Amino acid sequence: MMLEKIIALSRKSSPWVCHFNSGGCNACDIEVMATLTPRFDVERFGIQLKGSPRHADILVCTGPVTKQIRERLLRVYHQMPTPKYIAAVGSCALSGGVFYDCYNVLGGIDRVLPVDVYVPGCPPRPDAIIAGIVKVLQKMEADALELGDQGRASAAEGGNSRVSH
Amino acid sequence: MAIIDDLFKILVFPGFLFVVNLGLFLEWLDRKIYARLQNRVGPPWYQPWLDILKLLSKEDVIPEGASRFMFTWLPVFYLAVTVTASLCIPVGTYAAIYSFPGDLIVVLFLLTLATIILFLLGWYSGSPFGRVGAVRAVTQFLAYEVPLVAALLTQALLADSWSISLVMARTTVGFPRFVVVHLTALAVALISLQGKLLRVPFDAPEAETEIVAGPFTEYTGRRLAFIRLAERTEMAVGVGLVSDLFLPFPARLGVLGFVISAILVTFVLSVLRASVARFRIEDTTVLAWKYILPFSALGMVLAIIVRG
Amino acid sequence: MSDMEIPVGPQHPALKEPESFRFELEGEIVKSVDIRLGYVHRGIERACQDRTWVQAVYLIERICGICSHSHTTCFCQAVEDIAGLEVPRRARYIRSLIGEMERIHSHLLWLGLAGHEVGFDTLFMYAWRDREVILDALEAISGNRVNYGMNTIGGVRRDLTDRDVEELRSAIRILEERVGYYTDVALEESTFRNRLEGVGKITKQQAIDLGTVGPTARAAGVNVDLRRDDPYAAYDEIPFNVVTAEAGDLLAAAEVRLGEIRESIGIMKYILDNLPDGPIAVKAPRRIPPGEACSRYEAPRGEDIHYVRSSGGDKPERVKVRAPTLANINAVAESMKGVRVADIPIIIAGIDPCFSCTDRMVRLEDRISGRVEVLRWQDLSRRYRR
Amino acid sequence: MLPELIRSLFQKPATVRYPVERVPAPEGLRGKPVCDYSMCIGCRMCSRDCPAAAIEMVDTGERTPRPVFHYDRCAFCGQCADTCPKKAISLTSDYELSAFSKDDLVSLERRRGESAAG
Ligand code: SF4
Ligand code: SF4
Ligand code: SF4
Ligand code: SF4
Ligand code: SF4
Ligand code: SF4
Ligand code: SF4
Ligand code: SF4
Repeated sequence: MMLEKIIALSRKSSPWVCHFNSGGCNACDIEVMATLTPRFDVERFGIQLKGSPRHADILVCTGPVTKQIRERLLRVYHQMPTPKYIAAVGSCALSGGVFYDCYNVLGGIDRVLPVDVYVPGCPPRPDAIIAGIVKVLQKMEADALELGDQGRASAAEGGNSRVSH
Repeated sequence: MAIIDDLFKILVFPGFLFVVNLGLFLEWLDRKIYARLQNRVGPPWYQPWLDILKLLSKEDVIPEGASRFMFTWLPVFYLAVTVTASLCIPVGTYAAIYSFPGDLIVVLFLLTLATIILFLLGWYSGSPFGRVGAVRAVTQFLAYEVPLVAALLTQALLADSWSISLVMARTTVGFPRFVVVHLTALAVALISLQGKLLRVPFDAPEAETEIVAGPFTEYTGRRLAFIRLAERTEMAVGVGLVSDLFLPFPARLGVLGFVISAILVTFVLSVLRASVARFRIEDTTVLAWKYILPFSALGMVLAIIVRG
Repeated sequence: MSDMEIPVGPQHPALKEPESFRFELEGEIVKSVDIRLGYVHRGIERACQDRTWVQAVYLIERICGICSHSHTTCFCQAVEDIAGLEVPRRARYIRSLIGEMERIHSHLLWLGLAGHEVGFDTLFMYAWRDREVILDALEAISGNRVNYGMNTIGGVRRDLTDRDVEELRSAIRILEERVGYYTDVALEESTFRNRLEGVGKITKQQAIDLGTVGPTARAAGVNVDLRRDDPYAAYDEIPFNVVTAEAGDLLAAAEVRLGEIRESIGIMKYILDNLPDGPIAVKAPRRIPPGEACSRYEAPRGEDIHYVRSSGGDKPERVKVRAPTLANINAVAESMKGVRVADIPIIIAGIDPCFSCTDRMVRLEDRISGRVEVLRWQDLSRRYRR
Repeated sequence: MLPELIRSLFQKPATVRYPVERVPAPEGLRGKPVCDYSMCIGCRMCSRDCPAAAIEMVDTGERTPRPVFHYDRCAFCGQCADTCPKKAISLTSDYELSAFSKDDLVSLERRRGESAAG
């Protein structure tokens, strides 16, 4: 249990992020970049943006999945070492957003990969992105402690998640 | 009892645990100063340790196209070499574990070996970025290694010895007399150390925007943790070496003086990192051979003159 | 060292967007480039035909989040042209104001990214910190930091309140001081200059031949600026200078962009001082009468062209977008030959690309034989140049 | 560059303390759209103008259907609020909408409506 606690602590305190634009409009991407800058400075939480998916713990996806990018998205995901998490940022990444019916768009990230946290917005404010990442961290911690679904929900309590009816 | 004592020295202080932790502490210091220089908050103090712990608990991936043997063992060798080098560095007045007349040469040799391992790390990782990074690492190595050696040699000449502890003791004594020579050599040493540690402006071998993470691009989990530890140890060794050889505090204030000097040196390196853009690899070479090398040669000539 | 190929993209730290460049290297020198676009092609032009005129504005806005206002203004102007709507003067001023704010944010973004590409992260941090000032102002006015949604057919959606004007004035004061200072500092930093000078150079003739637009063209001495040459919105009433440089390299491009930030601040001040009263929009009909129009706009990266055709329904019949990065990408391919690996990111970044508007493919259909060909970008540029 | 760096070193960082302290969102932020059902007449205008097809008209047991927002689709453009003839829709300043599941991203009323309908 001690060891698990340490692992959980280290995982949630040192999330390295890899950013993937699967076909978005740039706005989400610049807001993701903006979380690194002095105003929001996510290095406070140990978050670092890594260029190589091999170093990443969280894949931050922005934009709808276009037909052409699908392959690459999968490849990047498979390059990441486990445990790995995905945060979908922006309405496009959630469901296709305004591009929902475009002929070249498959839809949200969850059409291709399992998404852990959804961050709506077009684009979400950097604060909202941070709030989303914090949620991923809660999930990471719960998973490392192997709390199961029940515990995960309670670990997630205190965030802004609504308990479903 | 003697064995336990030796083991303690090697494993705890001033050996393995001490240098590794010093290295991680310096990493935090560096990141924090860097962040503050950029008007941000920066990471909390425990960040480097948790980074390592997290990496240890992650999956290890061996990519296709990488050599399994090399991929597994090189990170370990890398760490082993840098830790061995650290055993020769005296912590202030606290003598090094291995101290002998030519230990400065041995440390330099081990640090060179570390660079060669870095090259192999990249070359056998089966990624084009790794290869470009590896080649760059060696190119750059040719650029800064000579000035670094020259700078240290200047100190050795001044002190008339190749033993780190002797140079340390004598530098302090002779400090006021050779101040010009001394400062020249210090400047050269700091700049080439920055190159040795692959930091901006000399970070072309692992330039993120060009070649992702250079030699380390493909490494994950435990192997990456080893590599990071080795890098931090290398930093501790480099910073420690410069503190011991050039600054007056280690010899006067002992362990405390050593840590103070290490912090000072790190501070200078961080400011340097924050205030410039990266050099192209070609520029690094030109800069080194055109300006830094003559400068360090000048220092050496001066040293011979003052001594003579 | 033997030849090798390095892929840059679609996922690569230098690119914030998925584009794929394949570089064949000889040592550190680039022998050839293969650009592969299309990863973010979403089919917006086609989708516009399924949207009502009202909805299309929001879709057009999301061609790209960085110059969203440029695209919507350009589109709305075209539609207003077809429908014969007279946009109120106040609305035109507000459009120009937001346009200039967008230009400042976009140029600061570029400066930061340029710093980032050459390993000068401090510049990135400072530029983006100061960019927050303009984003805050935009958020206060429009309700969103990016994708402001200010435009609607016939005018703008939100009015400037007195408080907005006050806030803007203080934002301008901060910006003037900080931006002036940092940009000078950045240009004086010799390691940074060293990375820009002589890199990605194109001559004036090349700039014209390759059809470059915006700061890329102006940096090479081509004196074009639609705001002066073909005024839209309120630019016919606003005094400002067109900034040009001669050298054609990235340093010149940086100087041009920084100069433009200063001009934009001047324009903003003029607008705030001379903001006319009146309504902010005229009511647009749900059905736009048949007709077609082409509208041009000087986006932060250069000339943006929208062609719109209506058949009298509540949906556009055809929308065609030629965004600035598409015009500039030939210049990238040109200046990429024979460069060193280290310069790749900054050259790509040099035209301030963002490919979300550029991605497209061309489908040629031979009317007689019925043969269909899909051309990728490099095929196209090969043909085009010959 | 150097003087500026040193100045920053001693300056207070520009970082906000989010999420410990929330930064107040500016007035007029286009956050989560909500509908006041007591004002809505169920005319479907909002649904028709939504560029992202994020509004679904759901039978809630009243005479006319009521709009339900899918926040995973919504582009937060505010067109629905502009369109609504009864000004029943407003955009709140709530922007921290992240959720573990997409089911949480449908306006609550819908789920109530569903359970009411059976
Ligand atoms: S969610 Fe909005 S801002 Fe983000 S990529 Fe999609 S359209 Fe752009
Ligand atoms: S190229 Fe861009 S603007 Fe054109 S249809 Fe594709 S995504 Fe839309
Ligand atoms: S020609 Fe091709 S790109 Fe153009 S509308 Fe038809 S399918 Fe789409
Ligand atoms: S179709 Fe192609 S070549 Fe013709 S104007 Fe458009 S972008 Fe230019
Ligand atoms: S050039 Fe295109 S991608 Fe770039 S900011 Fe403008 S519209 Fe967006
Ligand atoms: S007032 Fe509205 S709901 Fe009534 S008939 Fe007219 S459009 Fe329909
Ligand atoms: S804000 Fe825009 S996207 Fe969201 S529901 Fe309203 S009209 Fe649709
Ligand atoms: S437009 Fe307004 S009144 Fe009509 S359905 Fe929507 S919310 Fe109700």
